[in-house]
Amino acid sequence: MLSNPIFFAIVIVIVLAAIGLVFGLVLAVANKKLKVETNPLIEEVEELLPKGQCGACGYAGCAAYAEAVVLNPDVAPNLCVPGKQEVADAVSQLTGKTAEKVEPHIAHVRCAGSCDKAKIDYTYTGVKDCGAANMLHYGPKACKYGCLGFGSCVSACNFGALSLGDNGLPAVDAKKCTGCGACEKACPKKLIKMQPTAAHVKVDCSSRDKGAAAKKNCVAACIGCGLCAKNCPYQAVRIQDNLAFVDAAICIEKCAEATCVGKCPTGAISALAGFETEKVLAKAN
Amino acid sequence: MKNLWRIFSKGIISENPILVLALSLCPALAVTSSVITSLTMGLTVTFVISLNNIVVSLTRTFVNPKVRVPVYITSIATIVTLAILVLQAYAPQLYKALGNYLSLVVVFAIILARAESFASKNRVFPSFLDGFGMGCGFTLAMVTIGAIREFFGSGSLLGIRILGSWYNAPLLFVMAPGAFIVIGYLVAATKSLNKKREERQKEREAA
Amino acid sequence: MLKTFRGGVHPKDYKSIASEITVETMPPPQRVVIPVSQHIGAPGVPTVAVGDTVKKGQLIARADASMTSWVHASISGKVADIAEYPSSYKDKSLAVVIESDGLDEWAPDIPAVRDYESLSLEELHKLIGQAGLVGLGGANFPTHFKLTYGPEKHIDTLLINGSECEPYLNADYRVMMEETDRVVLGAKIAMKSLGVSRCIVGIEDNKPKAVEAMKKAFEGTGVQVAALPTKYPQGAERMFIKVLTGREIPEGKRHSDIGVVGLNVGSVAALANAVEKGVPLIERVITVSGDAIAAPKNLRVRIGTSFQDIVDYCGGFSRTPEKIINGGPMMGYAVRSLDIPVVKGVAGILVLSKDAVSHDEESPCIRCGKCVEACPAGLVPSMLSILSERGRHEEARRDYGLLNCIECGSCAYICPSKRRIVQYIRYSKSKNAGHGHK
Amino acid sequence: MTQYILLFVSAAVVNNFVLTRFLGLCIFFGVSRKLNASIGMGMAVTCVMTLSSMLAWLVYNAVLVPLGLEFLRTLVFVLLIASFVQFLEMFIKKLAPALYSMWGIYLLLIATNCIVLFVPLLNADAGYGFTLAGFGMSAVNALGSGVGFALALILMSSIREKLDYADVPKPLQGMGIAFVVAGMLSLAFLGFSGMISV
Amino acid sequence: MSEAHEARAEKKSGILAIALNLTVACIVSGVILAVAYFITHPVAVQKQKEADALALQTLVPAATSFVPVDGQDNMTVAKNGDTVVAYVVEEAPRGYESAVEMLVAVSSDGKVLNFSITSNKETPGLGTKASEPAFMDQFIGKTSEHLAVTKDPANKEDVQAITGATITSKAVTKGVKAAVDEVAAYTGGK
Amino acid sequence: MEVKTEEGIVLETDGSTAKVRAGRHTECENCGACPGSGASVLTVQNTIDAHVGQRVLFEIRDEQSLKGAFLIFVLPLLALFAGVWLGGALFSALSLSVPVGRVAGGAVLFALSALLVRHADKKHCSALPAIVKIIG
Amino acid sequence: MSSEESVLTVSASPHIKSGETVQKIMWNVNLALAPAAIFGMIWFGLPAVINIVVSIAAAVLTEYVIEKIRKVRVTVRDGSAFITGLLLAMCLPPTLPFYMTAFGAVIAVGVAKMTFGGLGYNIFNPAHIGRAALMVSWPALMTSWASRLPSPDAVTSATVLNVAKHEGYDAVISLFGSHTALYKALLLGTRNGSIGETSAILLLLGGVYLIARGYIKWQVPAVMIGTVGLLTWAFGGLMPSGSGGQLTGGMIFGGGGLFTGDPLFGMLSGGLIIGAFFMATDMVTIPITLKGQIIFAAGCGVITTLIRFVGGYPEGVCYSILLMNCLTPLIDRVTKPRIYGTGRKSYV
Ligand SMILES: Cc1cc2nc3c(=O)[nH]c(=O)nc-3n(C[C@H](O)[C@H](O)[C@H](O)COP(=O)(O)O)c2cc1C
Ligand SMILES: Cc1cc2nc3c(=O)[nH]c(=O)nc-3n(C[C@H](O)[C@H](O)[C@H](O)COP(=O)(O)O)c2cc1C
Ligand SMILES: Cc1cc2nc3c(=O)[nH]c(=O)nc-3n(C[C@H](O)[C@H](O)[C@H](O)COP(=O)(O)O)c2cc1C
Ligand SMILES: Cc1cc2nc3c(=O)[nH]c(=O)nc-3n(C[C@H](O)[C@H](O)[C@H](O)CO)c2cc1C
Ligand code: SF4
Ligand code: SF4
Ligand code: SF4
Ligand code: SF4
Ligand code: FES
Repeated sequence: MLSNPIFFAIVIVIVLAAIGLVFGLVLAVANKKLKVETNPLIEEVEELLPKGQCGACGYAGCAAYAEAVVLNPDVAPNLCVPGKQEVADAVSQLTGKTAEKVEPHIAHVRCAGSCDKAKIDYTYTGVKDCGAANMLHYGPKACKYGCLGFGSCVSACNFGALSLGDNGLPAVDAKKCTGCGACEKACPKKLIKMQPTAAHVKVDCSSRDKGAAAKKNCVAACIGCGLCAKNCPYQAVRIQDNLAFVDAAICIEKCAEATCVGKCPTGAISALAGFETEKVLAKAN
Repeated sequence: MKNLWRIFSKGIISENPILVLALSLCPALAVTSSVITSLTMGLTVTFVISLNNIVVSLTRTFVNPKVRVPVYITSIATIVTLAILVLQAYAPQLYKALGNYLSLVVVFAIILARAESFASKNRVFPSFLDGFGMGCGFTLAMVTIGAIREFFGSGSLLGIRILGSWYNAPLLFVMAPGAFIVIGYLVAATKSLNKKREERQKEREAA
Repeated sequence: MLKTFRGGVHPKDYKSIASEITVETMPPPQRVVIPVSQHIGAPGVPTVAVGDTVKKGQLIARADASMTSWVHASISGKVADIAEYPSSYKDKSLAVVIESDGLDEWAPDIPAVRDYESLSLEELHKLIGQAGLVGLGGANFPTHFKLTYGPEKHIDTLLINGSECEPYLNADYRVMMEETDRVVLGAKIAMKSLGVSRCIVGIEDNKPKAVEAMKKAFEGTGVQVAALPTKYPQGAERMFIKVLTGREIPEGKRHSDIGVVGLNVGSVAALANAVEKGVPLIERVITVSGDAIAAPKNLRVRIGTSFQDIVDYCGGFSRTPEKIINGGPMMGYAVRSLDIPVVKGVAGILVLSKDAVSHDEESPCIRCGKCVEACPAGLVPSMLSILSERGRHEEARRDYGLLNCIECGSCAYICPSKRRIVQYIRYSKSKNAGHGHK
Repeated sequence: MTQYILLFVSAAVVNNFVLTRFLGLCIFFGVSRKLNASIGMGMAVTCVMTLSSMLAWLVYNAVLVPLGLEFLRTLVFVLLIASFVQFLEMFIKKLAPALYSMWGIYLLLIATNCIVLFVPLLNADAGYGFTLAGFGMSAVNALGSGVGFALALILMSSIREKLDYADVPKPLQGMGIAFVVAGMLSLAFLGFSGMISV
Repeated sequence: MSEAHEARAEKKSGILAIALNLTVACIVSGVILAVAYFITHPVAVQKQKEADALALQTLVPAATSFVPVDGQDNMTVAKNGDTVVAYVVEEAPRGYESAVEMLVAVSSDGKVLNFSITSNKETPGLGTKASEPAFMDQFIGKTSEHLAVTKDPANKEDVQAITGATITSKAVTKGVKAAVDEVAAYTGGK
Repeated sequence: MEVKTEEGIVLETDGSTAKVRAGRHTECENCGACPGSGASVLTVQNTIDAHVGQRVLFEIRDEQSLKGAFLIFVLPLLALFAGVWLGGALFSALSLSVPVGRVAGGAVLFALSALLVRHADKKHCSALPAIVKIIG
Repeated sequence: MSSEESVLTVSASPHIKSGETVQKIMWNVNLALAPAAIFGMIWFGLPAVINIVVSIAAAVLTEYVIEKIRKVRVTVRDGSAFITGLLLAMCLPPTLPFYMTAFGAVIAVGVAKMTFGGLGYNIFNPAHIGRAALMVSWPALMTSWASRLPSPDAVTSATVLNVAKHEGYDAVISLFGSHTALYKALLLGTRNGSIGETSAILLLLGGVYLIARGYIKWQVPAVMIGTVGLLTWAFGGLMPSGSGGQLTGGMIFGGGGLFTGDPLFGMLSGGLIIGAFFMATDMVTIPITLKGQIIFAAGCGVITTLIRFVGGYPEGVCYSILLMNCLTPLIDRVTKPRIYGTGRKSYV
């Protein structure tokens, strides 16, 4: 009976149609009862994000931020630091929010106490982790504010922007650093800080010890003498707890000569590489 | 143009379905003990995924989103059955070697995933390219695995003895454990390859 | 034989270096640096000012919170400075510096000898509270707090800890041998203060002479003297109590919650002095030992004497010291300089050359299980160290009992891979700060 | 009875689905990172596999075979399974909403997975007839396969949890090492080879 | 991209409409498959027949026709004209992994003429050696009594086991022996 | 008992419960099998009044949930097999039709187990994951 | 200079450590294996010597090369790769071609150990992974043995267990002449088998040394061997020889019926002794608590016996240990120690 081709074809079609109908019904009912429609915007936003999963936005990962920024009207669209302005703009556009400006940042290690400059108080043998070493009398360096050099920050960076130099201090690769701040959180001394990439000068020290003590502990220390502050025509430098702080905003806005740099007796304040070459030299010429 | 190339090429290395996404692994292990079966399976999948992407892309405006998935499954299953019928008729030996694993093509996550995430949102030609690229990546991975396993495990390629009779082949490679281990190292190799590529690309962008 | 506790290790004890040397009283130093806080709990506030003249035994810092302990001048002289000074535990702490006037005079308010039995409970508690007693066993817990539990705690047993399980140290041993009567008297006072009739003195059986001496001294008092199997950390309160009473201190609780109070023998002796003679805690017995000290000694030293003075008194170094340890080798702290004072909790100073300390590099855990076997707290130290290494501190606390570690060091001692387990654990604990026991 | 037991052991251990037949690997590698999740997943797979095989057996033997439409089985099975799983989901949601909220998600994951499709195909190939015994064999085969899958999944995840602490070379971390471990599991399971040949 | 989203979001439909959507898909699929089946099925059947015939022919080259034996559904008679050249018997003894499917050609006087293994899942390089001439040739001409496996190299009468694959050797030998015995029973019974 | 804390985003609120999307399902991120991304939406207790779009931490009790998985996936299956066996044995002892007994036994026990699951679920309601903290 | 000298060392407590080191443990295990290995070399001659040397060299070299490539500390001096190489060779037939042995050693160290990060991280016993890989790769050669049986003209070049499995217990007895002769051969090692597994007495000697030094727990070998003995005695008499029920030649372990098996034969033959003392005790791959280890050992015993009774292989020690290795993390989970002062258990 089934050898009749036409008949056979009809059987096939009928069987499949029946099956399709039955399953279609089940599925349709299920669909009504089960599905949670998700907002397709979320995926689109996620596509935009750089997928660094660094957590700079304060969320568990890029996907979490995408979700939050779409669903929650209070979440700002410019939280993704690695994404810079472009991403912020794109996200604002998609979500219909207005983006504040994103100031690009870069990590700055506020310590120049390399092996040859900083005094060592004791020999440390133990777990090679800054946090753990910090618990034993704040680590082997005489300066208790200085970098311990075990590189906890290096392992915290998701972008491979940090490396431990031969001098025992971490070096930031400006090309790779996104300013996400993960290293800042990892450092037990809190001596890494995020700085606007446009900043001109930086203080390479975190010591709050009094001048004499600081100098005894490390020849590269900021001794809080205030020469830089006195010599800054724009009042951008301020001394607090025996340590110089530079207000990057004032510098960026006003300064083109960085007089402070030359005045520091210990060299604790220095110009950023780019600045030195382009601006100072331009001025000199 | 560049865009189209990107759509096609991502499936080959950077999003290789087997070695990177780790999807549709079963055939990657089960039928790769020789190059010829790997190739057949690879081509079948390429055929199915390309055709299905076309079908999905063509029908994307008619299909109710609520039955999207079942309809795609129906489409895939139809194409697979077609492929099976053809193989059965014209290459019964190969069909026998691939066995039920051919039927499993229906549930390969990669096919459904491409339909869902690409073809259902894009025009026909890009969809075809996407599917074709993924298929090529799949085939490439399959053939690589098959070649390694066949070469070391039997001393031959495509059934042709390459290594002389002095080669006392370790069966490990053609057996299940060897398959897993070979793929494990291939996955690692692809990963470091991809990483190097990415880094190079980043450097180029930075420069 | 008593049933022993789970775990523990048997390090070589090195006691013979100094155990049979009788306690020598070190002359009062020229200058003492007395931290105002030598106990856990809120720090005391100085009651003297720079330039004041003080006498031995005079109160120089106090605080009235229940968990704090008063601090007294240990020599007579002039207050030279009140400022932050390096200390042995913390980086720096507030201390009163006294320059000696060479007279070593007692403060006038030190009363004459008293009979403790005639004192009412309130009087007794008041006396104890003012004597600046801090546990000499190392935990720096204010003793008066332990001795003044109210009846709601249902304290039924007093345990006196003479185990001294740390290698090298003999301070408690010497006290038991030389101040036997003080210990007996102190025990009686403590029993009265607590209102208990059951008291057990536990001593490790590697000190048979002390066991003998104490047994004899306590004869007829109803106080038992028990020889405990020698095993580190026998002296740790939790283990000590478990062995002697069979009770376990539940997680997050203290000994008092199971009706037991434990006191170190030295603390008991000091208690006797404080109540009977009215002298506050201004000196203690310490052991100075190790292979790099010229003359190992057991010394009675004033609180606030610097490590440097003590080392000098013992003839300086006989060879280059590699590590100087405040306390025993298992739980003591390596110091970064000798410019720190002896405080109430310092039981010994060890001067060790590089031959005496471990140097091995750490290597990955080989899962040998020795640490698990050794851990008296029932933890899996290998996992704690690995989790800490991987930054998974939260997990260590939640699933692996991190906070139950007593930091005894048995695990790190026994580990063939020389893993620095205790340091890892401490680091994890610091990362879990703020998470007390649930 | 004996043949059921042998079939069960064979499917679960000797010819373990994952380790010797390479099935369900996507889930095997995807969901074996945490032990608890994989135990739940193992149970879900076992349940879905057994029930859907029973259904597939019915449809195959009652509809497809009599009509000579065996070649449609792939299409029919896959639709059958997909909709059955959907139905199951609804059913569980109605029956036990709290439990559904905890474990419901796993069901969808399984719906289109090759291991669930393979068992009905295998049963069809084995030609267990349209009899109660045939039904029994199909069901036991599916049950054994599910248990075997769960077993492999549980072993794998307990090992992978441990691997979190190992110093695996960077490129091998994640999927790479998971494959190598699977290879060794499979090597170990060869110990059962030749024990039962079904 | 987003226009597609909108299009989909707009489509609100009842249960029946959704179900119909799938039904239509199934019907289309059914039509396609029906057509494909009609084209390919005869080819497949044809190929299968040819393959079967080829297998028989290779096994018994001398035969010109093969006739199924009534009542003995695993047996075929190979004839050259009218003379019976051989009986070909299908066997499937259990090997190391699973059944080893084979065809055995037996002469009417109960001697093994030839055999072939049509399908097996034995271990490559071990069990699969059973389909190599070195092993197969041993069987030719053997009668039922010498169809036993030996591991003794001195024993020239019986079948030498494949090293490392005794189980497969035994299975194959058992299959051949069963075929010979069946043929004997069949011819003897006639 | 193990308590595991997970992070998620509130999608919908409904009285004292809320639908929360758990962090990108790490358990199955590699598998493309699950269609769409609505798969890991959980219903949780919302006693602290979290709003849509907020990120929350919620606690899942692991062991409890394994028991739950057993209840819904394994128990009915076991009941089914046991029912088939018992039904067969019972009917053959009563010299009734064994196949009928098997089918009936399976059906009956399966239904019973479903009831049991339903009952157990009530208890589990309190074991619904609970939002413990709003974090943004 | 003098100021340099006065810098003290600071580290966390404890400041003293036990004298035990990984190196010492590992080399002592090598030492304990030495007698049996040397016996093997003498008894089987040159091929055995070559295999042992090649295996050790390949194992150590593999570790060295991989560590060099990864630029991590070279740890070959710790002796663990040496153990792996030695143990692997000791579990191989003496006649195995040396390049196969090298292949096995490379898999053992390269795949089973270094892939996981080296000593301490591997999940499976490397030597056994090596052996199992060889077993699948060249099963024929891995199951053919030198003719060192008491009657050299007995053609079956097989181990006693092989003979028992295929031809039955009685065939074994008749091969050796008497029960006493059999036991003597099993104890002394004057029989056929893998290079290092034959001499029970020398292996026991090494094992006792390790127990005395505290490197292994006596409970592990005792439970594993005991389980095999018990099961062999109880059920050995019910297990027909021949594989897949195709051959008959009496029972594998003698007797006929419950409680008639020959436990001594079961305990002394095959690789049980070496496995129980040296491989089921590899701390890296077994549970960490004693309770866990006892469960592990019992499991090994059960699986060994099961494979011997009904498996495709005559010997099951290697696979039983690998299979239990799979379970180690789970066993660890259920044998957690109780935390002092709580009812809770810490995870493992
Ligand atoms: C690991 C460890 C070892 C200890 N060893 C001793 C000891 O040997 N002797 C002792 O008196 N206290 C020892 N202690 C301190 C006791 O736990 C407890 O604090 C002390 O006995 C209480 O007495 P106290 O307050 O009078 O010092 C140890 C503590 C720990 C954690
Ligand atoms: C991975 C593996 C696959 C095997 N495959 C087969 C096989 O296909 N056929 C077979 O007879 N024996 C096979 N064996 C070997 C059997 O287990 C058994 O040892 C062998 O049949 C005994 O033969 P012999 O006595 O010649 O050594 C295999 C062994 C292993 C390890
Ligand atoms: C070939 C060979 C090499 C050895 N290499 C070392 C080594 O590098 N380090 C080591 O500690 N022991 C090594 N040993 C072992 C030691 O000589 C000694 O036996 C071991 O440390 C045990 O010492 P103990 O018995 O005093 O504990 C080696 C032994 C042999 C046979
Ligand atoms: C008691 C003991 C037994 C060992 N047994 C083995 C073994 O069976 N196989 C092996 O490869 N290594 C063994 N080793 C060495 C080492 O632990 C092993 O290589 C690690 O598994 C590698 O990480 C053993 C070591 C010791 C201390
Ligand atoms: S900057 Fe901070 S984290 Fe980095 S090495 Fe220095 S102390 Fe460590
Ligand atoms: S260096 Fe610090 S701020 Fe820069 S990317 Fe790395 S972790 Fe982020
Ligand atoms: S230090 Fe802590 S973990 Fe180590 S043995 Fe002591 S209690 Fe256990
Ligand atoms: S003692 Fe050391 S090596 Fe042994 S298990 Fe503990 S941490 Fe690991
Ligand atoms: S589970 Fe088999 S292909 Fe994905």
